Amino acid sequence: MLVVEELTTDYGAVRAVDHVSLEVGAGSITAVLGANGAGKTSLLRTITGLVPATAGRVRIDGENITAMAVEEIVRRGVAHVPEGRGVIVELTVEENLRLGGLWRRAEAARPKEIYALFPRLEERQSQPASRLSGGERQMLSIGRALVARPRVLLLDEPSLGLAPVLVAQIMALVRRLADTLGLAVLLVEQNARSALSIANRGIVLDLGRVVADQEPEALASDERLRHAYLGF
Amino acid sequence: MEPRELARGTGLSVHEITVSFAGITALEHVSVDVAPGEVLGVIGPNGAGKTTLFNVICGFVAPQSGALRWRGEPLGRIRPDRLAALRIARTLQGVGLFPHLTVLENVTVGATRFRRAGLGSALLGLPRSDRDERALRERARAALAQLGCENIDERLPGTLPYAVQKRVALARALVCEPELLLLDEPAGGLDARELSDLAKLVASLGSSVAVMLVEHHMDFVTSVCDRVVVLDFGRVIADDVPRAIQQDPHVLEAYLGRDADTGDGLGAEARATDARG
Amino acid sequence: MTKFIDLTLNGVSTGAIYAAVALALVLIWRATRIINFAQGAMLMITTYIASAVINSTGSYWFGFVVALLSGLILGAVIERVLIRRVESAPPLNAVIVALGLYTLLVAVAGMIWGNTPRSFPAAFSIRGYDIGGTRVLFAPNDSFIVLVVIAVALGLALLFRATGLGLQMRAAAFQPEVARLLGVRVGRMFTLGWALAAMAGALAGVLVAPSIFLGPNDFDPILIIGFVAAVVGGLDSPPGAVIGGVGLGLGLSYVSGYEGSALVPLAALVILVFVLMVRPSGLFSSTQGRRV
Amino acid sequence: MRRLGGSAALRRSTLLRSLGLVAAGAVVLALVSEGLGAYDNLELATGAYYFAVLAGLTVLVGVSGQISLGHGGLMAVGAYTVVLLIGNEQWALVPALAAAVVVTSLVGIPVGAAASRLRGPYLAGATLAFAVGLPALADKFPATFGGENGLTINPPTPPSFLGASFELERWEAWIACAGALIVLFVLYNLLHSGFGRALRAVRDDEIAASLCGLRVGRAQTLAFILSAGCAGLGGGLLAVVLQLATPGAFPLELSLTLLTGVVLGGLGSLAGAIWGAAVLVLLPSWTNDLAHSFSLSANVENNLPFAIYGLVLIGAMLVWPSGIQGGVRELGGRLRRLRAHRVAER
Repeated sequence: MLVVEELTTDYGAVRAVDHVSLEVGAGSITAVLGANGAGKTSLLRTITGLVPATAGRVRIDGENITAMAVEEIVRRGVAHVPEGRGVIVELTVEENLRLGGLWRRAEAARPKEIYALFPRLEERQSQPASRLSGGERQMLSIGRALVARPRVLLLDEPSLGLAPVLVAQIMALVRRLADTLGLAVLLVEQNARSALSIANRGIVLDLGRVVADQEPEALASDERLRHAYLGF
Repeated sequence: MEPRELARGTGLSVHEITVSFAGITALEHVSVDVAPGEVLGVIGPNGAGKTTLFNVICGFVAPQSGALRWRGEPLGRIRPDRLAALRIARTLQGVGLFPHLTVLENVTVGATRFRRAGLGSALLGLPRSDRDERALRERARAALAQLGCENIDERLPGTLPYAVQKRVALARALVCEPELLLLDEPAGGLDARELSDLAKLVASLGSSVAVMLVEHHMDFVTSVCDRVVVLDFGRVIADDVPRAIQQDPHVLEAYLGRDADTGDGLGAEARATDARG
Repeated sequence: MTKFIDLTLNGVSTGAIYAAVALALVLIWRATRIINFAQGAMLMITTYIASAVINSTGSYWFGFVVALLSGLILGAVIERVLIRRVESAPPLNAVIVALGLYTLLVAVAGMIWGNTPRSFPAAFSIRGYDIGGTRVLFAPNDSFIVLVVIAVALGLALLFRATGLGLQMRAAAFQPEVARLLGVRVGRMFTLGWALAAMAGALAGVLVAPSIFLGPNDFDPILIIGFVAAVVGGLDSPPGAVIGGVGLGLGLSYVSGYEGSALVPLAALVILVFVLMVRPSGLFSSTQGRRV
Repeated sequence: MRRLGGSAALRRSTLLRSLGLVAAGAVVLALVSEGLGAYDNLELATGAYYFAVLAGLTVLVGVSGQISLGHGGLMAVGAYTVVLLIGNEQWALVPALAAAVVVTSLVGIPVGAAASRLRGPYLAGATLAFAVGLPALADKFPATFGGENGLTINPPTPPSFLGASFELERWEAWIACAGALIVLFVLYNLLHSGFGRALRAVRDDEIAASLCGLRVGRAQTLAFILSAGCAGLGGGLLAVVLQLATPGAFPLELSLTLLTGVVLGGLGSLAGAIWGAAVLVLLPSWTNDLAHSFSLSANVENNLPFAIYGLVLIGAMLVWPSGIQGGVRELGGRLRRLRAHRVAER
């Protein structure tokens, strides 16, 4: 589904992503872990075209999307939930949701379908998103990403600033989405333990390079990796 | 229970605070005390009122009822810009540094309460103003050194790693020599190594500083806090030492999640590691 | 009493024009967070174009349509060619570019059409209605002005509130990057915002031209009041622009009628300061202060 | 050793630096003025009073982060104060200019206090209305302010010790330059003090600034008052140089031109204000000369200067997004890197 080959990104003289290769298949979750500044967010931003790649390729179902404009990449079925959630606080909850699927026109999911996943949002559908709590905003931004019925979901630190009970719920939901909708999920997380608990594969980045690419169990049992990068 | 008795006289005492916005109650009869030398964690689900509590203490939000006492004196109408003089400092969620000021300038702004020279001597460039400036900069350098942030005086915050920015923000709060330090999600966005550094730092603050921190990172809260207050729907549902909090059924229900105790193999294993360490 | 009625009616029709100008400014503010100081010069150009078309074809309505279309094109071209290059620069840069554009367009108009003002025809009669034997200061053409502005305001409200296109335009203005991640073609939304705004401006130009004379600088006072109206109403709010425009039209009509036209600018200042002291972001703005 | 001690003292003392800057400026300006004819000395005087206004405005807009489209109105306050005091009350030049600063600063208090509640375009709108509304007072009270025609005063007389042949225009340039240097002195000190830093902190993040103990509204109001005082001095100098104050001398265009000057020169720096003043003085006469060097029809010839002016504004903003001073700084940086590169290659 999503194939990243030797992707490299530079910010001026700084190399943020350094020849990263990975694959995420339909219905599977790949967790991207690593310390701050390891290049996790840059990797996602390069995949969606927010930052230009210096070298390498990104392909969706075989189609090379590397040099495309963000809007075009999104229209190939990639949904990116950015760090800090990117809820547009001036719009209402329902408007945020509708916005997610406008380019899909009739094929977009109805808000009702999203409310079925997140009943909390339905109660607040006509309120401006600025009134939502952090957890509700996270639900809204994930829900909004699903409206366009994407095939690839990129999640940037969904657990940031959330209560443990919510983190567990969100992780469980992501797993369920991958299983039921066949989404290919690339999950960037600081919270390695939660991320690995739902992932099919774990990748550890350091200074933009892949230093480990293994099954979650193997990663979690590697004393050296855990100590150096994962923090548990 | 000992620290709570102490708090009455010397630390911060929040008494029966109620806040509502547009008919929605954000805090309901909330009482919290924190004593010098104590590290108090405030946890709770998103939207439980933790940040509102901070905003009440800082004067950004006026409570409908209730009272605050600080060092034994009642705090009347609080103005944010007078907190530093009362020796109360707060860090903001994220970083909250001034993006176009250098690191040294950022921290020097935090030392504003030590400024003695007036506008007149600044406009005339009098030596008095220069001396004052040098003194403030010395304080700022000392605060940066205390946090291990040397040789970045002239850098802009945006050019530094996130964790270093958070340290600078902490230095800016500490430079006014606070007796109450309010930390809003200090661990947010930090990785494992940075977290353990931060924990050491908080532990080293000493017996004269009361610390109140809002945080979601439970491992961090458990390791640095002497006591934890749990808010849910604007009410205090628990107030106890961390170990007791983790077993409190209400807290498990509202915040930690029931699964936290059983969990899958991975989580259980991780907790076992924590216990060993 | 007749004077009061006359002033009220006059206030409504001039207020409708202020509202149209304010709508143009609000549209651009909503689309790209820029105050378009070139708006006055843009609508001056389109009105000159209309004048040229009317003179050569003899058809008012043909000129009217051409004005609107040329506004649409002018707005889109200006956004594509100039504004796009300063969108990521500090906000004041766009202000200066707009001021430069204003100077340039005024000069170009002077070069082509000369600096001597000329008259511009009205769509309908400008002889006031005869009500019970007295002639009031409100003519069929004023009815036309008010109706057109109401129609445009309603159309825009509908566009923004009820259509996906309007939603995309708002999202692009508030958070361009997030909007792009949701598949919104942000660049097109900006262009469209400028095009629509310039069209609303062009409309205001042809509506107001009969009651003033058409010259390179003759629209400036209306632009200033239109800007004040937009600020009074709250720059994010099209209904606010209309209410601000009509309110200001009425207020200034009374001041001008009872106290003399010299005090009009001062009165505008007083009204603005009064409103902003009570509501610092205008009457109908929904944006709120930063959360801690 | 002595030189080292001297530079250390310079580094430590803001006063020494600002006085040195003023002394150097005075010498340069006196020499320049000596070499100029009457017309060019008037241009120099114009540049000097523009600098006084632009320097205050650049502190307001670039350092404290507020915007003003009303500084032309504040200049009018200073100009009318000077003309009324000199013309009606027979005040001497210096006290009249000082009074212009005081009166304009006083006007700046309520305006600044109101401004500190407003942000961005709302502040722009309010100050714009101020610039448009204020001149109407001159029409409302023609007995005091002379209505449309305004008021006039006699030209200042050069003191006798300068010699009988000392030109009036040169004397006017000296007066205006003296005013500009005072502004330079005060604002240089301000920008290098803790107060300057406080203004930048407030501009960057009001909430964080208040938590650091800064009174946000008061800092913003003070910045406004200071820049109003500078505008008042600039307006007063304008009245002295032109010997008149009329509503027509302070149209909205003036306020917009001032804003253009600070942005084009480079926001937030006094050097930028110098560039800005130079542009405001030189650009119109250059465009005029250029336009009149072709033989064109009257319509085109009369409007061409404005067309060029507009094009230059647009072009400059596209080429130097951070103003001329920003461009100069970038160029300096590039040269330094180039030199370092050469040294490294050797």
